[in-house]
Amino acid sequence: MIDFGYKIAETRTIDYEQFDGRLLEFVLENERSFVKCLSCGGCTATCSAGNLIDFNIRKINLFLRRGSLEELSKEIDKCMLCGKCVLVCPRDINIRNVVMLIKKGIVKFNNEQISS
Amino acid sequence: MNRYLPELFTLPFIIGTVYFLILVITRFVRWFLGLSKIDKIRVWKGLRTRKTWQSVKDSVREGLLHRSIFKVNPRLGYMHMSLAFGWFLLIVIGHIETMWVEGSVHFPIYNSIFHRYFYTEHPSSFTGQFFATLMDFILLFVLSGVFLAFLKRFSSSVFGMQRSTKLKSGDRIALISLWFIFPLRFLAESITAGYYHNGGVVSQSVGKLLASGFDLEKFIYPSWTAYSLAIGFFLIALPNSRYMHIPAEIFYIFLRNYGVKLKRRINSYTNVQVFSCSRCGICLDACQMNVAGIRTQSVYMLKNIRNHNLTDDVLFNCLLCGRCQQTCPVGIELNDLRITQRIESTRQYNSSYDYLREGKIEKSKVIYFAGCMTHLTPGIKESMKKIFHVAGIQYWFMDEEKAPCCGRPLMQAGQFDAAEKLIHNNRQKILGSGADTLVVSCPICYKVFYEDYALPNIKVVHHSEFILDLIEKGKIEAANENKRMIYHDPCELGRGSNIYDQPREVLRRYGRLVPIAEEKENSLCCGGSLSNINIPMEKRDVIMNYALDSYKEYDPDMLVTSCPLCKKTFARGNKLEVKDIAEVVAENLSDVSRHNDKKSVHSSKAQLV
Amino acid sequence: MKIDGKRNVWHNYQKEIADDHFYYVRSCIRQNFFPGSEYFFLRVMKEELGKDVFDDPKHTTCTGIGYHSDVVPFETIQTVVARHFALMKESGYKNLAVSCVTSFGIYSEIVETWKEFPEELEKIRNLLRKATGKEFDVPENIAHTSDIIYKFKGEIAEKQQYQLVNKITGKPLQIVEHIGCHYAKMFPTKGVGGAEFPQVLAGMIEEWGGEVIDYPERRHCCGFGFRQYLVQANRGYSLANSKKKFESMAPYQPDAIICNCPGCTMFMDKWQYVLAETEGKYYGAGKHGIPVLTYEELAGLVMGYDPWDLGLQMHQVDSEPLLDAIGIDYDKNAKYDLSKKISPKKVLIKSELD
Amino acid sequence: MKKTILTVGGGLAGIEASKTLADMGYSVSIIEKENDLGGKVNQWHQLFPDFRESSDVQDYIKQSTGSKDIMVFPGTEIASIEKKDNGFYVKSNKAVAFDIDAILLATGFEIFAAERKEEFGYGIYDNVITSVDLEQKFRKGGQFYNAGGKVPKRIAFIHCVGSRDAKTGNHYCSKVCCITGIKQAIELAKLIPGVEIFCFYMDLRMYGLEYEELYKTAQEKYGIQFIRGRLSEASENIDNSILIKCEDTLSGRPLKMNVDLVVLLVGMEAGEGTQNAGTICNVEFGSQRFISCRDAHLRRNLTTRDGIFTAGTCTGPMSIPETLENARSAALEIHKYLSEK
Repeated sequence: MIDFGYKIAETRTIDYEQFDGRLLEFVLENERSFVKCLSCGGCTATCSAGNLIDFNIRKINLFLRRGSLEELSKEIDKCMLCGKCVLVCPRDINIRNVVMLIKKGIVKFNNEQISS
Repeated sequence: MNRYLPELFTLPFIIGTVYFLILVITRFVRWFLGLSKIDKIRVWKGLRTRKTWQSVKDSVREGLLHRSIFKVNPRLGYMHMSLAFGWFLLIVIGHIETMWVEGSVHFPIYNSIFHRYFYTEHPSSFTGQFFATLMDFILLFVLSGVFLAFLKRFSSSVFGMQRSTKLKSGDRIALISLWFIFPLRFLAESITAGYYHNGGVVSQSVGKLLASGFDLEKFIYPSWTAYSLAIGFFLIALPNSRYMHIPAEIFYIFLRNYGVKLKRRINSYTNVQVFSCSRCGICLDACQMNVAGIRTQSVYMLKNIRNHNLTDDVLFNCLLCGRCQQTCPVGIELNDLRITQRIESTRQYNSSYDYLREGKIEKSKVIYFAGCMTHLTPGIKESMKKIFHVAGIQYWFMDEEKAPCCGRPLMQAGQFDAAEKLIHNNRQKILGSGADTLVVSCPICYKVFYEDYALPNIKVVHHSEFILDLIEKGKIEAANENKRMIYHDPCELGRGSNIYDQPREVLRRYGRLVPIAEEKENSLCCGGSLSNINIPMEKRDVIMNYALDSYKEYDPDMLVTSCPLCKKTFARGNKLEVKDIAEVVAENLSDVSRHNDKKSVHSSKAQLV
Repeated sequence: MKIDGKRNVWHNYQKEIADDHFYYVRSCIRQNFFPGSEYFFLRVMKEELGKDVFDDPKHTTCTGIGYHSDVVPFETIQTVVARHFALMKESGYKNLAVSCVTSFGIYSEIVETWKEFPEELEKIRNLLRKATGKEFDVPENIAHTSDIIYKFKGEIAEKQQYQLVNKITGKPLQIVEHIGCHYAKMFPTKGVGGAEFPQVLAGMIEEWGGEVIDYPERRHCCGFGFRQYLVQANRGYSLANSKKKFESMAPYQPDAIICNCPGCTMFMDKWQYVLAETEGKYYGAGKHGIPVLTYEELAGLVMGYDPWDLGLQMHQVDSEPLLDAIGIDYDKNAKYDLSKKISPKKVLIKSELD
Repeated sequence: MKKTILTVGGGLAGIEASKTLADMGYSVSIIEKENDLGGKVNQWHQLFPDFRESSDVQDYIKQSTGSKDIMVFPGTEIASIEKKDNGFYVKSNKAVAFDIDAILLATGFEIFAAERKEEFGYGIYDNVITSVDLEQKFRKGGQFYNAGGKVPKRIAFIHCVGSRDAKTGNHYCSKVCCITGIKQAIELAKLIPGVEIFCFYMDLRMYGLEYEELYKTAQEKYGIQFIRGRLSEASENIDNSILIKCEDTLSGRPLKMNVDLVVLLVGMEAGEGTQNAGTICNVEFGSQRFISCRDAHLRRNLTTRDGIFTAGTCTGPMSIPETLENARSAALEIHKYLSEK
């Protein structure tokens, strides 16, 4: 292999064919209400953590739906579970359960990966 | 026949007893050894104090007489008492009778258990007659309990209960053998009485009746064998059945009285509590989630823990309103047990609040912490500002712009380590302000502030307490509107923090407080509780509507609460006017303060440090 | 794929291409890297088709690469282009034949700008006058050299010696065409067949017996991107773009890639080498790449020109697999023989043999 | 003598207005350029938001034309118009002319020709179809296959094709496509168990009652997913499936996905029929080529010319109920005009 002094750039494109849907499936199986998200951003606007730092439930939904697990696990840790989001959600999504399930799913799939 | 050698038929009983004793004692020992060092010392030191005597008293009261169940449900209480206390009497008085007959205390235990089989002479003396008849009536007393238990199994409505607990196989063996023990004893005693013309009034007359139809001699031995078998089966099944709750509860009473405490992890004390559950089902009826068709009540959770099949769906689907704990006859710490389980279940979950900064700290004697939820009910926030202003109190509105959550929602979800990080951040700010009073509007925050924050020399008060204090000190004036008000006790403030009277004291000055059945310890949950992670919103609505409909029956002019979450939840129901206590107070304040001269100024401007 | 649907689209984008008397402007990249293409174009136009093409030694680069790399301002490039138009006027030509897609884009962009903003045209007239004292007219017809080959594809077919057919299987060769972003993406009406389903190369390939591969990343840029290539730190982006195309076309097992634009030809060709060297990835059969040719080289091959006269030895990826597939008779050893003289067309040799 | 009205166009609007006028005692002639009455509704399968069969509406229309006061002239178009006394003299392309008191233009809309969005490959890629094609597939019934004879596993709906798009010259919203897409997505989800359906949208405009609920049902019950992003280009893969590219605008990243079928939700355009009839009648058109209303709020059915009225989608996109209401209101406007004359 020759070093030409540059490396091929990684794509930013979300390739849906490479999508790892396990966590999404796990979350939706246990908290179906999350499919109703409209991406309105109400949760983020009221979010206690979101007012202190870039933290965004809508983005979490997207990470989950596009299979970006690494970003997701970094992001989800910021939630304080205060529950304001649940009170403002126009679609009555049980967001706190979504957060707990994502945390659970991350532990579950990480453990599975380690054991396999 | 050497009467000191056991008859063959007593063997099931003997084996059962020995097996039972070995198992139960082993379990007690293991539970004791499983306690933390401090707890062991507590027990050791407590042994020779009045606590032991108290425990014995409590054991009799709860283990035999079932006083707590009596209080909640007399019929159910009678059932438990007749079985437990009746059986206890049968053993004790049977033993006394045997001692009297023997004139000695040295005889094998089975002699007293199977007394009528071994002592067949007709009791000639009055004392003999008395014992026989007394034993007959005690047996009848027990049988009445068996009958009730039988009824309850097939129709719990007899007890005015909505539902009964479900059984697994170990329970079924124990239950069936328990049902059979006393009828079989009665049968054996009647047959024996019929044949030997002995026994008490009841058994003798039944025996005579039987003697007219059967050759009783053939049945004596089999009937006593059957009785012995029933006891044997019961005792063997007991440690692996729900009836383990009987010894466990007694052990629990002792430990509790010695001051053993639940930790934030599963240990033998949690096990003792789990095994102490008698599955009476009282918690089922106390739980409001019934109306939403949810079956995750404490009794099920405890059963799942014992069977090692507790799922997160059951564990997290609970409002932690504390209504079950309030009514539990055994006094199991159901909320804390559930939280302990949640801690275990979420132990591997990660959290990171590196982004928390110390932020702005203001010097002030009084801190106001509105809480996350209060920011969604600005009416409360504004009312508090007005009250502070009129009362002329300088304060620092700690979370006016942004502040981390108090940490309690995380704790309710079992994530204590995560909560600790938030607590640390808030605590630094509170201590840094040099305040002596922390006023909190949200009962959820309130509880964590006084329980877990370790704020020395700082008085944590809920705004209802604070307002009462202001009124009593004459800093603000109340104005009675003579409206019919219902006060809704927030779970975290009422059952959670024992603050029932202060808000009522305040409200009495503003209107007529309608007394209702569902108040104080019996208060309802609004359904909005943050502790329930699983429940879907539409089921929360069912619970909320159930509470609102109950209140509507009293036809109040308004519903007053002192929790932003309760207010927000009830407002969604749109059936009654809902106000926070602070709003009721603030609405009746004229903005021109009597303390005008003091010039109350919001400290964030005046005393910026 | 519904070919009729494609034909409908093509039908909507047919441009007017002059018939004769072209003022020819050269391509910087082509004349350096694929000189055979230029040689072929001029030779065929003049000798085989008998057209008048003026290859003016006085013209310069269009400065398009500098312009797209932000080193040449718009006024400057407009003036350079205006000078070319002035030279064209001086030599009496009205039809411009542009041999580079970048230049073609530049000429189109500038002429369109002048249409939309006449004041800009006046400004440039003044600038050119001040700088050189020259006057110019806007060309009557601007065609890319591929447009011209497309126009005469039938005439070329008449002189065809080889069909674009696999000699062994008898099946049409599977060919990827790449027209280059600046050919029609800026002004779809200025390209034959438009921007979405361009016909210019597809028309040649089909006319000469091959089949066009319509692969998913057909529209994608080759990766040149000017700044992306010229700044070394950005070269990874350039490479990634080409790779995306190769990955997408590989399942169709193309026999060759035909490019419209000299820059694209270069990057499609050379990046295959870089990908092989850095990632060990080969997109052709065995340890071969996919041969990359200009349309003139392809035309030359089907007309029977010697591959080495067409300059195929200048390519990074060996063209031999394609030559073998077509069944072209060529001298393997002459590939790098510098003493070799340009040979007459095979057809002549054949006729001599006859 | 009965006053007479000429209705141009025998679609929903024309027929409903004519029926209402006939009921009020007028004599109505309907000319329709096609051989069948009913217009576009004949092509639909089920109607949003309640999945009612479109044949219900067709039956209703058929019954409406039974009145003796309605004369129908199929295969007829208007050729010229002259003012005559208080009314008009209208010649048609056939050997029939009309002496009438008022004209009602109910020339309807045309479906956007999806070929015009070249980059979507309609008419070129086998598995790119329009919502209208899909309705026809539904009407045929039976097992659902794509062009490759495969039961689709993943389907993409593309919203706003030919609407809200300066590139096609149509700046307006066609109103009904969003809800049509959701209706069709649900129909497909019912038809193909386990199918993955994605809707690519710019905005979702659920303007009608029950529409938002249907949107929610689509998400909740049928798992239909919505990606905010406009299709940039579609290409065909070697296996006939379609590679689509868009930006997932909410995550701000490009997204590509292979689907077995692409459904383009095509919008409404003022068609040639409306252009011709309107031009012959010399009425004014709006910037989007629909016929202008005299007053967009108060006189929706009046054109800029006295005696010439409009009903239905020749003035802009409408749903079926809106069309019917608009037609009835046109009948009242005509009645008012003729009674005052």
